[in-house]
Amino acid sequence: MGVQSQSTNSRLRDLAALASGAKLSRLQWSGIVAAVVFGLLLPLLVSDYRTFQFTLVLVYGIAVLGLNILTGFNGQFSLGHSAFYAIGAYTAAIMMDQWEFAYYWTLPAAGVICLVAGFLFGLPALRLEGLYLALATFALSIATPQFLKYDHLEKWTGGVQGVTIIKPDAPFGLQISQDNWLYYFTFVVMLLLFFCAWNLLRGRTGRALKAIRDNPIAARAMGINTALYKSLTFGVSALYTGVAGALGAIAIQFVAPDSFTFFLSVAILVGMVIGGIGSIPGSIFGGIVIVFIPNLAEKISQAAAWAAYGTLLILFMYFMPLGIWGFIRMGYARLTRRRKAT
Amino acid sequence: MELFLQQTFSGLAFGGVYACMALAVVMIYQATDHLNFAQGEMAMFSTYIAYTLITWGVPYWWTFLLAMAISFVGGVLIERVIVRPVEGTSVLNEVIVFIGLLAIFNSVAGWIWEYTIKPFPSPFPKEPLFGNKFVGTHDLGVIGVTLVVLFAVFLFFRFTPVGLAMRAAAQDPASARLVGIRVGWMLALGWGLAAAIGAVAGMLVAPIVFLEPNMMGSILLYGFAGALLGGITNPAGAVFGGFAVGVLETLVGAYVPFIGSELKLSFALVLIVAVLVFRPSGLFGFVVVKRV
Amino acid sequence: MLNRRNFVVSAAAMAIALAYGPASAAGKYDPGASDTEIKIGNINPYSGPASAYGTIGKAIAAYFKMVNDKGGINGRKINFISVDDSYSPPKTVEQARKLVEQEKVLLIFQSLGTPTNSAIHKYMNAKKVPHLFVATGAGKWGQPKKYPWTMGWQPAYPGEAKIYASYLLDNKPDAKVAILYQNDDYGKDYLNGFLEGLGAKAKSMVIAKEPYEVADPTVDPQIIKLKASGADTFFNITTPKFAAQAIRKVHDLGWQPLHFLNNVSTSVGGVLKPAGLDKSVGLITTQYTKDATDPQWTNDADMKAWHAWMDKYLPDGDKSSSFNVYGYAVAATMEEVLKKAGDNLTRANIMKQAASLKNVKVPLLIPGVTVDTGPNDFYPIECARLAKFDGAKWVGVGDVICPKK
Amino acid sequence: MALLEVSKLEAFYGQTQVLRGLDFSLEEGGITTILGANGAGKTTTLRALCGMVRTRGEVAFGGAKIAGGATESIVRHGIAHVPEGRGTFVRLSTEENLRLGAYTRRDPQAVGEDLERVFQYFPRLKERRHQQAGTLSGGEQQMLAVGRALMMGPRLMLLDEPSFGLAPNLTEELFDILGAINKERKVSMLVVEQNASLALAIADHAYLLETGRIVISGTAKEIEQDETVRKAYLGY
Repeated sequence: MGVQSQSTNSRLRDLAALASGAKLSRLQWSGIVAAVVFGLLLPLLVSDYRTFQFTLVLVYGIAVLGLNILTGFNGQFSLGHSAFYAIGAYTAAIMMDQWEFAYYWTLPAAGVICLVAGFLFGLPALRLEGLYLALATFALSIATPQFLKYDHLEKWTGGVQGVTIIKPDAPFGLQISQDNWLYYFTFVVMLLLFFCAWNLLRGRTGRALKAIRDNPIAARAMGINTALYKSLTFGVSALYTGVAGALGAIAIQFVAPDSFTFFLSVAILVGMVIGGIGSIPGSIFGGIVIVFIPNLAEKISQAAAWAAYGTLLILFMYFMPLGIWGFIRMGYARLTRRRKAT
Repeated sequence: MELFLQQTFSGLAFGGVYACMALAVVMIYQATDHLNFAQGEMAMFSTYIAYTLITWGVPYWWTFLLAMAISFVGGVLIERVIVRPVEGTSVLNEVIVFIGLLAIFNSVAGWIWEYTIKPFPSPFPKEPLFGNKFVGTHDLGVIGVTLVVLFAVFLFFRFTPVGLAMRAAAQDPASARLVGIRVGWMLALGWGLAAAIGAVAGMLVAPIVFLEPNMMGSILLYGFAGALLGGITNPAGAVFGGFAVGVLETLVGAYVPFIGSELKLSFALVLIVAVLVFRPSGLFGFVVVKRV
Repeated sequence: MLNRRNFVVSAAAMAIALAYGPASAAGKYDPGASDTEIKIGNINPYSGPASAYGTIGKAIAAYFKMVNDKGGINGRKINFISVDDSYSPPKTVEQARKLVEQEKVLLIFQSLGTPTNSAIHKYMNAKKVPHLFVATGAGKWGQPKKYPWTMGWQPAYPGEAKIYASYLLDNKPDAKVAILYQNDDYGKDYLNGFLEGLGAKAKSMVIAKEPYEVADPTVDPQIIKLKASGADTFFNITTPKFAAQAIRKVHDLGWQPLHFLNNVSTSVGGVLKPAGLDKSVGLITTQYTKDATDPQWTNDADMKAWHAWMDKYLPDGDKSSSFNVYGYAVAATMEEVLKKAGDNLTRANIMKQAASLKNVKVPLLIPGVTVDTGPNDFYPIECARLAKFDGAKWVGVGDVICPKK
Repeated sequence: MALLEVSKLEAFYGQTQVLRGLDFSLEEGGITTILGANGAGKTTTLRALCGMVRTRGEVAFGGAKIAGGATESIVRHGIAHVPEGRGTFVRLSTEENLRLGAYTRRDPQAVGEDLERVFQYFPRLKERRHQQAGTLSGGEQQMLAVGRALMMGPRLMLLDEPSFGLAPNLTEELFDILGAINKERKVSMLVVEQNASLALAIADHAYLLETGRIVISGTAKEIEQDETVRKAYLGY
């Protein structure tokens, strides 16, 4: 891949470094404040249906961030994140349906279970790299729906029929719709998770992860316990995706094996790459991509919706090789440079 | 015993199909250093082209050659026109383009040829060879053709300058340019050859599973698994891997009671991953020894 | 904020006005219906691994186009809005909400798939929007008490399975049965219905069952295993591709069981021909629609109309696809319900009309099979006829059978 | 007319300019060396000649204008580049590596003869001809790189730090062989070396590069006598 790719990779890396930079500039602060205010006002401006769609954007955004932590920051591939999403979703569904827990308790449970699952999966995965890791994680995402259907687990999972759950009402007698409440709930969880990720990735841990990604041998020489870091990263990545799964289950009110096929893994991967690899804000664009690109494709051609979808993916890669967030950053950099020049 | 033999032969027959696909996978890997997720759908599309030729009355073996030739040209064009702009950006960008291609081929095939299954002729006689009751003649034919293709690939890579140049270009494009290899065309050539081998795989598979747009999906996956199990850098290893996956999957389904047919795919994949944990380059993979 | 609230209030007022207010001269309307138009929503997998079913959506759209060309229903044009869910339940929820809340359709018709419809089951009933003639044969769509807004159409899978079970109990009580089924809700519905139909004898009669996954490339290993069980009867619960594989493999292994094939895969052109007509002799199935590729219907009036319609409205369509027959027949049922609703196009009235179809002869149903519903009967088609394949066509065996509920 | 004529050659990595207008020429049959500190642009000069970096300016080789062409087209004129880091195809065998050198040649007999000649120069490579090239030692890989360049039947060889990472005795051996190749095969050479005294010993012309510009040029003898060069690069 030669010279060109090296320069692209280093550009990517610079962007990642900027995105998770230790200190935020004034511009970045104002950007974040503006984004949060926009996020808070959004449900007031659109219909319940749109609010529901944006809830899904946030949910998938969290899942994409999970994958981004693993792939973008630590350089490990995964085609298996649908599995962690499914574990999170089923944890929520089973807790709510069988044991009548309140929905908010399911999030920490889903997170912890996925953290453990991800960590355990990360251990053998340590020995695998690149393609082989892709195959192993792929096996995970193929196996998941089969296990969810498995006869002996049917008591909890509902087998092929899945589990239906009830959508929560707004608490404290708030006079807002279920959709709005769920949006705000998800929004707060998302802010929390994004803040944690930013905190985690900007400091020592983040540097260690990136060192492992860019040069594992050197990282080891620097005294970084690469095995522990890589497994833990898998765990944390799974945690994020699992919490997203739980939130997704609550928003959709239904889980079934067919909701968590390999195609979900692909969608999360596509969201990550088009949103922006190795960037925290890019993950939200990833969520937008997952929800809206298929709708756009359908608008272009319903008879061959997948052909339109595929074409869109390819065009994105042509015109935004660094993803939407990379595109925005580059555009901004070019603008300021031009301004300085004049 | 009879059941065991029957299962084993059935596994071998399908293993032949996986092996052929694994070979196509290795081919493109040798030439481009990448796995192409769209390869299965490309093979399916080639098979539809062959199907169309047959309905036009072209004799089977002419169809076979024509389909390979068309696929070769198609593969070269796809690389030159569609994949080229993202070459050398990042692996994930290329993966996304492959996913895009997969979706396009799948959708367009369904759009043109509809989704009802289509019978695809086999060039081999219907009667089982020597009156045996374990394995059909087409199944044997699949194994035979796979081995022939393997041998041809081996000869090509080992003994022709172009084959050598392709391997060099995939391994180290910068150095390859320095000896005058036109790396871009090597990639295109690799795509073309992989597409042609994929077409062979598709035409061998279709008589067994019936032709439809989703025909190759799972077969490509098994092909990947076989290639990785046997060693992605070694065509013979990949062919062995393909056969191994076919037999393994069949026997696990038949003889491991707790797993049964329900979890056999998962189990086979887990087993393969377990093997890879202990032999990260696959069973017969080339271990790259590098002095730093 | 204030503006928005005002807007909400006025929108609500408008909705109330539409529902209860003084109706216009022509009729009573709920959202999605007017003097000139009836909006019908539909969800189908046009993309993704299940996109084969997208054919049904296209066929229905073509049928409504024909209806509109003929002047519509009671003077109103059908506005058929069909959307794609890729057979993914979360997407189905999103799309159903889009149809109901954004497009404001009068009803959702023929949304396809069991998991996908399960995902919107509660939503549709909470919103009180008709969820009509869903495209799945699961047993759970006929619960008028619990889900008064949801109704199936085709014979439920368990019911069909019971027909085979009772045939077996009557004709071959000592059968040793092997079953191949798709490992999902559809396969399990058939399987459970069959076991239920056999009752106490199920344990002794069913000696082998093998599942397969939709992602499997072949079912050959399963067939080999089933044959080895020593069974003399085979119940084949598979979708067309796997059905063709199974029929061929059973024959090639020299196994000659009494072979029941589920209705899903009875198409002569789409399944039996690819598998080999000679290998299909003796298959037993149930039928409720005519098969366009079965030569016995060539001169049938319904079939001629269907061919004319295919030629005009779906010229590129596949005439050997049973989905095109299915789509035509189910759309005709919908047309019938809307006709009967007349100018009272409220959602409640639509459900009332859908639940009072008596002995309605929908085109392409085989003679003797009719659409019947009632306030407590949300299973429109329940009867079917056993048929045996003679190497060229399906030959009816006995009368039309209606399984007991 | 000189074999290689370079005028106003500039080279860039991204936005950064590394060469700032080089003018030099190279006589047929000679050995020329480029000296300079780390980062002066020596390696870049070689890469620029082969079109491996973005350039501006003119390069004529044997009368043909080659600047701006693709690497694979430039080398087909008869320029063999032995790159920094040797560029070994690690998964191929030693012999396959060598045969790749002759990839553009269409005369199997001559290629076969050249292969034997390389084995004469480097008998170690013959011993290891079927071994995976990645398993060769650093010195052997350097020999392989030179051998591969020779297999191209070049008129000009560009050598980038041939002594890098080699033991002193090996280095000497290698330079002897390079000298022999220059004499016997009439191959012109452009050598970039850290080890200036070694390079000057074999070269007949030399250029001194500082931050992308040629600051001194002359015959190897003259340069060796030059005060600044001696202080800065020869260390005596």
